[in-house]
Amino acid sequence: MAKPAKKPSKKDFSKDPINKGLTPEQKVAFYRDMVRIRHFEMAALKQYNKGKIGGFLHLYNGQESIAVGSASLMGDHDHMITAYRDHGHGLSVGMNMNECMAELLGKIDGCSKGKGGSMHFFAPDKNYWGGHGIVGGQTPLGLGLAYGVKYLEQEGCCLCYLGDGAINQGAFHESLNMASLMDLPVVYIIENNGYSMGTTQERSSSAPEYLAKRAEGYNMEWDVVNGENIYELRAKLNEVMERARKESKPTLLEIDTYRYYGHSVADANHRDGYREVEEIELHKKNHDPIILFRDVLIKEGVLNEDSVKQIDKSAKAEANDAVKFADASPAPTVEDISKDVYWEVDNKTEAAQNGRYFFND
Amino acid sequence: MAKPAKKPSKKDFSKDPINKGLTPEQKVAFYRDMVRIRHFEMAALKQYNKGKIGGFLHLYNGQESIAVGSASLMGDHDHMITAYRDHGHGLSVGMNMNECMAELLGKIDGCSKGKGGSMHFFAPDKNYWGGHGIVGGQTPLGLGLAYGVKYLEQEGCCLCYLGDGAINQGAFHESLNMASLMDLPVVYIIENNGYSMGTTQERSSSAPEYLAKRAEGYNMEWDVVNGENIYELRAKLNEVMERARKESKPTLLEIDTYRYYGHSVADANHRDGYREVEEIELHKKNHDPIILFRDVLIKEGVLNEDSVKQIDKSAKAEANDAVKFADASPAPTVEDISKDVYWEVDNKTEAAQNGRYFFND
Amino acid sequence: MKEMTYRDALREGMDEELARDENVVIIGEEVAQYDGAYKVTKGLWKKWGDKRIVDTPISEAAFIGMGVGASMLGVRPVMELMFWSFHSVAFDQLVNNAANVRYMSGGQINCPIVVRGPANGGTNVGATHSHVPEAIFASMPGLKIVSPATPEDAKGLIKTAIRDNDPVYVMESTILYGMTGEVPEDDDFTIPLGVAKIEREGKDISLIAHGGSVAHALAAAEELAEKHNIDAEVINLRSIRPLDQDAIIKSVMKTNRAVIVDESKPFCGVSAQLITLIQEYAFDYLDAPVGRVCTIDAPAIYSPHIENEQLPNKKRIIEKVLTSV
Amino acid sequence: MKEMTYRDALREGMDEELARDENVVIIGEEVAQYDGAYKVTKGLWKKWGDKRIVDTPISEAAFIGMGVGASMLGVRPVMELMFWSFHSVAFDQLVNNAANVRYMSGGQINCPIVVRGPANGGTNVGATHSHVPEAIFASMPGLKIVSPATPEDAKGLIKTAIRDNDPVYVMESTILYGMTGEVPEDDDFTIPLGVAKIEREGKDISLIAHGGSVAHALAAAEELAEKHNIDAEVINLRSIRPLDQDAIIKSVMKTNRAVIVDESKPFCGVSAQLITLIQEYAFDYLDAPVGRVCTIDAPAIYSPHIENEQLPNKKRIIEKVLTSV
Ligand SMILES: Cc1ncc(C[n+]2csc(CCOP(=O)(O)OP(=O)(O)O)c2C)c(N)n1
Ligand SMILES: Cc1ncc(C[n+]2csc(CCOP(=O)(O)OP(=O)(O)O)c2C)c(N)n1
Ligand SMILES: [Mg+2]
Ligand SMILES: [Mg+2]
Repeated sequence: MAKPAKKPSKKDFSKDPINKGLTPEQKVAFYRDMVRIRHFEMAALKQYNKGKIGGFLHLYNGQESIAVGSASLMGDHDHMITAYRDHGHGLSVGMNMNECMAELLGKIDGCSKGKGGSMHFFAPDKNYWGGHGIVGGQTPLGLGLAYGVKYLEQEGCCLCYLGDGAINQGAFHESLNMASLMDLPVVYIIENNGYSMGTTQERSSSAPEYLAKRAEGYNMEWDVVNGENIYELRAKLNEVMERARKESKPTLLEIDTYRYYGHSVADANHRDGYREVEEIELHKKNHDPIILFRDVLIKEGVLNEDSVKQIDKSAKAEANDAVKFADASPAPTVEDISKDVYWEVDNKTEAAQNGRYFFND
Repeated sequence: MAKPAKKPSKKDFSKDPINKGLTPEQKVAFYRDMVRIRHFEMAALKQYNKGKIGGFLHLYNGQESIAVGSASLMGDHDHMITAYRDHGHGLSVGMNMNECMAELLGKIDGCSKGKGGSMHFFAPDKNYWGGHGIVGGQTPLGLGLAYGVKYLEQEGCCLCYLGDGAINQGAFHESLNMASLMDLPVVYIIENNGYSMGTTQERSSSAPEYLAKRAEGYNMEWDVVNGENIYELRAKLNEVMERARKESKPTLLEIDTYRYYGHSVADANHRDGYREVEEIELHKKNHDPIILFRDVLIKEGVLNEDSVKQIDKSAKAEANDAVKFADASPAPTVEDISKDVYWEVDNKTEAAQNGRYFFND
Repeated sequence: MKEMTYRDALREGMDEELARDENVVIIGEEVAQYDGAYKVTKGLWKKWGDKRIVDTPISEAAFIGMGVGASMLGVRPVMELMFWSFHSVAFDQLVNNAANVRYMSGGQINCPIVVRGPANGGTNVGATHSHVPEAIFASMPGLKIVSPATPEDAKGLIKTAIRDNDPVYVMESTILYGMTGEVPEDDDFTIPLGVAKIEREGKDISLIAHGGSVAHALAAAEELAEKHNIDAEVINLRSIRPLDQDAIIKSVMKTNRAVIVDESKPFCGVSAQLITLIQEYAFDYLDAPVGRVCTIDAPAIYSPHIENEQLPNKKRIIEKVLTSV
Repeated sequence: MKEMTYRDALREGMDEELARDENVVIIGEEVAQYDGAYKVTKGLWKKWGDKRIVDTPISEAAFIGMGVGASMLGVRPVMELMFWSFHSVAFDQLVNNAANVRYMSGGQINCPIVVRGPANGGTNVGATHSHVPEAIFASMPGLKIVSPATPEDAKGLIKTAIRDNDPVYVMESTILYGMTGEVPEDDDFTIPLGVAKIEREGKDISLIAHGGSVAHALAAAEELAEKHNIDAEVINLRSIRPLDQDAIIKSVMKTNRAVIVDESKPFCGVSAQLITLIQEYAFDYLDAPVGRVCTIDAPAIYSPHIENEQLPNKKRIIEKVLTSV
C-alpha cells in the first residue's frame, strides 16, 4: 500500500494556548526556519551532485515542520537527539548554515570538524546531541539524556526522534520499557514518512492502525499528530513535553509526514519504484508543511507575497553563502585524524601522561 | 508487590477435546513426567551441594506442568527451544536422565559431552534446540525454527520459552514483529514466575495487567494460562499450536507459574529477601502443579495412593541411577576441548583440508 | 573465462547456488524488491520470487538469529547485512549463537549459514558505518571469515561459503563492487577456504593482504619494482579463518621481510595475529621486524578529503616498505 | 595499609567516589536491592538509596545507552554488566556510542562513563558466559580498558576510572573477587592508567599478564625459580589501553625473552598485539620468538573437570617458558 495522505486536523489548533499568544514575529520565524531548512537541503543536494559531499545525504524536504515545531518549544533543559536525517533538527535548534555546510563538505570548520559528516551533526551547546547513523541507536541515548535531566533535578525533557522503520530495533523497545518504568522525561517521536528506504510501513511493521499505539504495551501515553500542521504539532507536543517536565512521564508520539526525495540521494528507486510519482506530487501539492503554513500566515495577515519572497530570497542567499564558506574552509589534515578521540589526551591532562594511546607503529 | 497466587481456571478444561480423549496411561504419563523432573532436580541439587556441579543450577521446581504439558502436544514437526532453566523441557521431550545428569557433572556422556552444562541441554533428534544462557537470545532462534518449518513446507510450529524478565530484551521485540509480519508458526511462551532473579515483575516491566498483552502492539494473538492446571495449559496451547500449524500464525502466551527455589541455587536472597517465605509456602501448598494434578487423577480414579507412591519411588530411583551413571562416566579430556567447533573439521571433509583452524601456537 | 564485476560475480555465485540447492535462501534488508542497497542481489527477487529472496524489517538481531535458527534445521540462509557495521546490533546472534551452538551442544548441531555484506572504510560514511570487523569475528573459534579481493574471489568464495556446513562470514567491499576481472565460466567453480593466492611473485619482501587491501598492495608492488627496484611478493589471503599459514610462512622464509596490509585498526587487528605467527614460525628468517600498514588508529573520519589517508593506500605501503628493507 | 578482598576494594572505591562526587551513580541489574549478583555493590543501596544506586530491567542495550547519554550531560554513571559477556546485547552502545560520539562530534562531547563487571572464564558457565573481551574493546580507539589483578589494583583503578573523563571499561574477575591483599588506606589513593606494575623482578624471561593471569604468572615464576633456576620477571599490565609499552619493552630488552599470559583467545587476542609491539620495538633483543599462553582456541568448555586446563594456568605457563628458554 502506498502512503496515504495525512489525516486533516480535527481541531483548529491555532487557538491552542501555546499558539494563541504567538507574536507575528514568532510565526514568521517558524516559517523562515522551515524555508531555511529547505534551501539548505537544496544547496546540499547541488553540492552532492557536484561530487563535493561524500557518503550519504538524507534530505529532510517535506518534514521541516517537525524539527521547527519541536525546537520552538525547547527550553534551557530540553534536549534533542535524532537519527541520520539530521540537518533540519540542527538548523532548528540554531546551528548556523556555515558550520553545517562545511561539515557536509568535510571541512575543518564543520560542526564536527569534518569528522561526522551529514549523519552526525552535533551542537551540545544548543542541547542538540546528534545525528546518529545506526538505526535506533539514538533511542537509548535519548533515554539517558532524560535520565540526566532528571538526575540533575532540572525541569526539562528529551525529544528523541526516529523513523517508522526504526521502531523495530530492539534497543527502542528496551528504551520504551525503561522510560515508562523509571518515569523518565523523554518524548519519543516517530517521524512516520511511510517508508524505511524502499520498504513501506506495512512491510516493516506489524502493528495496529497507529504505530504509536505500541506504547500501550508499556503503559505509556501516546498520540498521533498531523505533521503538515505546525500549530497542531506544537499543541500536541507542548502537552507531552509539559507532562515530561512536570510529571516526569514519557510519551510516544507519531507524526504523520512525508519525504519528497529518496531515502538518501543515492536512492533511485523512489520515483516509480517503491512509490508512484503521483504520490509524491500529491503530497508536495496538497500537504507541504511550508506551503500550508505560508497560506495560513497570509490568511492571518502575518505574511504577504512580498515578505514571502523576501524570506525565500534571503534563505537562499544564506545557503549560497554557506556553500562559499564551506568551500573556503580548509580540509582536515592527516594530523587531525588522531585528535578528538580521548578527552584526556586532547586536554593534555595529567591522566593522559602515561602509557600509549595510539598504535600507529 | 509480591507474586500473587495463580488465578483459578474458569472453565473445566478436562472436557476440552484435546483432553477428553486422553487415556489413563497418557494422563499417568504426564503425572510421571512431572514427578520425574522434580526428582531429577532434587538429585541435581544434591550433587550441586556436594560440589560436583559447576557454574549455575537453575531449578524448575514448581513449573513442571509447563514443559510436560507442552511436550505432550508436540508432533514430528514441532520444535522446542528455551532459556537456561532447561532441564524440565529436556526431560519432557524424552531426553533421558542419564545424559542430563552426566551433562551437569561435566562428563563425556552428557547430552552435550560436558561442553554445555546445565544451561545448555540439547536434543535436536527430539526437536529440542536448547538451553540458552543469554537472556532473550533464544527468541530469534525460535523465530528461525518456525521459519525453517515453514520454509521446508512442513506442518509444524516452534514453542519458544522465555521468562518474565526476558521480555525486555530487544531481540524479543524484534522477533515478535517479524513473527507477525511474516506469519511464522511460532508460539512464544512467557513462563511468568513473577521474578527475574531478585526483581519482581513490576520492577522489571512497565506493562498492562498481562505481559502478553504487548502482543497487540504487533497485531498478534495472545492469551493467559493458569500454569498450575495442566488441562488448561494443554487446551490453550493446543489451540494456538493448531493456529500456528494450520494458519502459520504466531501467538504470545503467558503462563502464570512459580519457582520454589532461588533464581539459581546460589541465590540466597530468595527466602525472606525479595520474597517472603510465606509466599513460597503458599504456592507450594495450594498451587503445586504436581499435587493438583495428582488430586485430579485420584478423583478421576486414574491414580491411587499406591500408584502415586510407586511413581514417586521409581522416579527417585531413576534419578539416583542417573547420578551413578554420571559418576561413572569419564570427564572430557584436554583433546576434547578442540572438538565440536567446526562441522567440516569434525567430519574431516575435503572442505577442511586447507588452512589453519586453531591457533594454539 | 569471462570479464565481470565483483558485484556481478557475487550475484552470479548466489544465483547458481539458488539453482543448485532449493534450501538456499537470501534474506536481508532491501535485498528483494529494492534489488539490494548496493544492488548485489539485483534481479534475484524477480527471478526467484518471495520464497527464495526475502526482505526483512530493520531488525538485525531478529533476522540474523532467524537465519541461525533456520540453518539448524537444514535451511541454508545467505543473510545480507547492508553493512557489516550493523553487526553491532546483532552481535549476540552472530557470536553466541552462530559460533557457539555447535560447541555447546557437543557437536549435535551445525549452522550452515552465510552472512555477507560490505565491511570497509573509504566511502565517507563515518565511524559507525566503517567498521572492519574481520579481527573480531576471526577471533571466535566456530566462525569462518572470508574476504574476497577480486571478482574471481567473489564468485569462488561465495559459492564455497554457501556450500560450507559451518557459519561463514563474507566480508566484501563496496569499493570493489565495481571492479572488473576475469572469472572462470564453470558453474561449479569454487575456491577452497584456507588457500591463499600469490597475486604476484617476488623475492625481496612479502606483502600480505586481504580484501580491498590486496589492490593497494599490488599497486605498491608495481611502483616498488619500477621506482625502487624492490621485488615484492603479494599474497591475497582470501580467508582469514581458516588461514593459509603455510603460504605466509613460506613466502617470508623466501623474502625474509614482510609488511602486512590490513584495513583493521592496528590494536589486535588481523595484522597483529599475522605478525605473531610470522615471528613464531619464521623467527630465524626475519631480517627486520614485520611492519604493518593499517587504518590510522582513530574512529573512521568522514571527510572525503582525508579518509583515504586514514586507510592503507599505495603511498603508505611504499613508505612502510622503504623503512623495512 | 589494610587487608581486604578484591570485591571489597571495588566496593570501597565506588563508595568513596559516591561520597566525593554527587554525580556518580551506580546502575545495573540487581545492583541495588539484591546487593549485586556477585555482591560487589553490597550495602551501597542501603547506604545511598534509590537515586544513587539503581536497579534496571534485563535490557543491557537500553541501560548502557542510558548511561552513555547521561554521561554526555555530566552525570558519571558506573554501570555494572552482571557479566562482561553480556556485551553481546549492548555492543552498539558500547562501541558506536561510547567510543565514537566524541570523534563524530569533532570533540564536542565526552563520555565519563565506567562499565564494569567480571570478564573471565573458569567458573563453569559455558561459552556464552565466559567471554574475555579485552581485545575487542581495546581495539576501539576512544575506549580505555583496565583489568585489575589484585585488591590494590581493584581499588586504585576503579577510582581512577570513575574520575576519568573518557569511557573506561573495567574488566574484573569473579575468580579474584575473594582474593585478599593489602590496600593503601588513603581515600584519595588512585592508580594511574597506562602504568604497569612489576610484580616480580627477574632477569631470564618476562612474563607479561593482566587480570586473573597475573596470579598464574606469579605462581609459575615461583616454581620456575625453585625447580628450574629460571628467574622470571612478572609484569602486571593493569591497563590494556592505554598500554605501558615502555615497561614491556624495557623488561624484554633486559630479559631477551618473553611469554605473554593472556586469557583472551589467541587469534587477535591481547597477546597478539603485545607480541607485535615487542617484535617491533625489541627485535634485536629477542633471543627467541615471544611465546604465549592463552585460552585454548575453542569456545569455553563447561566441564569443571577440564575448564581450567583450557585457561592459562601455572602448568601451561611453565611448559611454555621451558620451551622458550
Ligand atoms: C542498524 C541499522 N540497520 C540498517 C541501517 C541502514 N539504514 C539506514 S536508514 C534505514 C531506513 C530507516 O527508515 P526510517 O526509520 O523509516 O527513517 P527515515 O529514513 O524514513 O527517516 C536503513 C535501513 C542502519 N543505518 N542501521
Ligand atoms: C543478556 C543477559 N543479561 C543478564 C543475564 C543474567 N540473568 C540470567 S537469568 C536472569 C533473570 C531472568 O529472569 P526471567 O526471564 O524471569 O526467567 P526466570 O529465571 O524467572 O526463569 C538474569 C538477569 C543473562 N543471562 N543474559
Ligand atoms: Mg521512514
Ligand atoms: Mg521469571
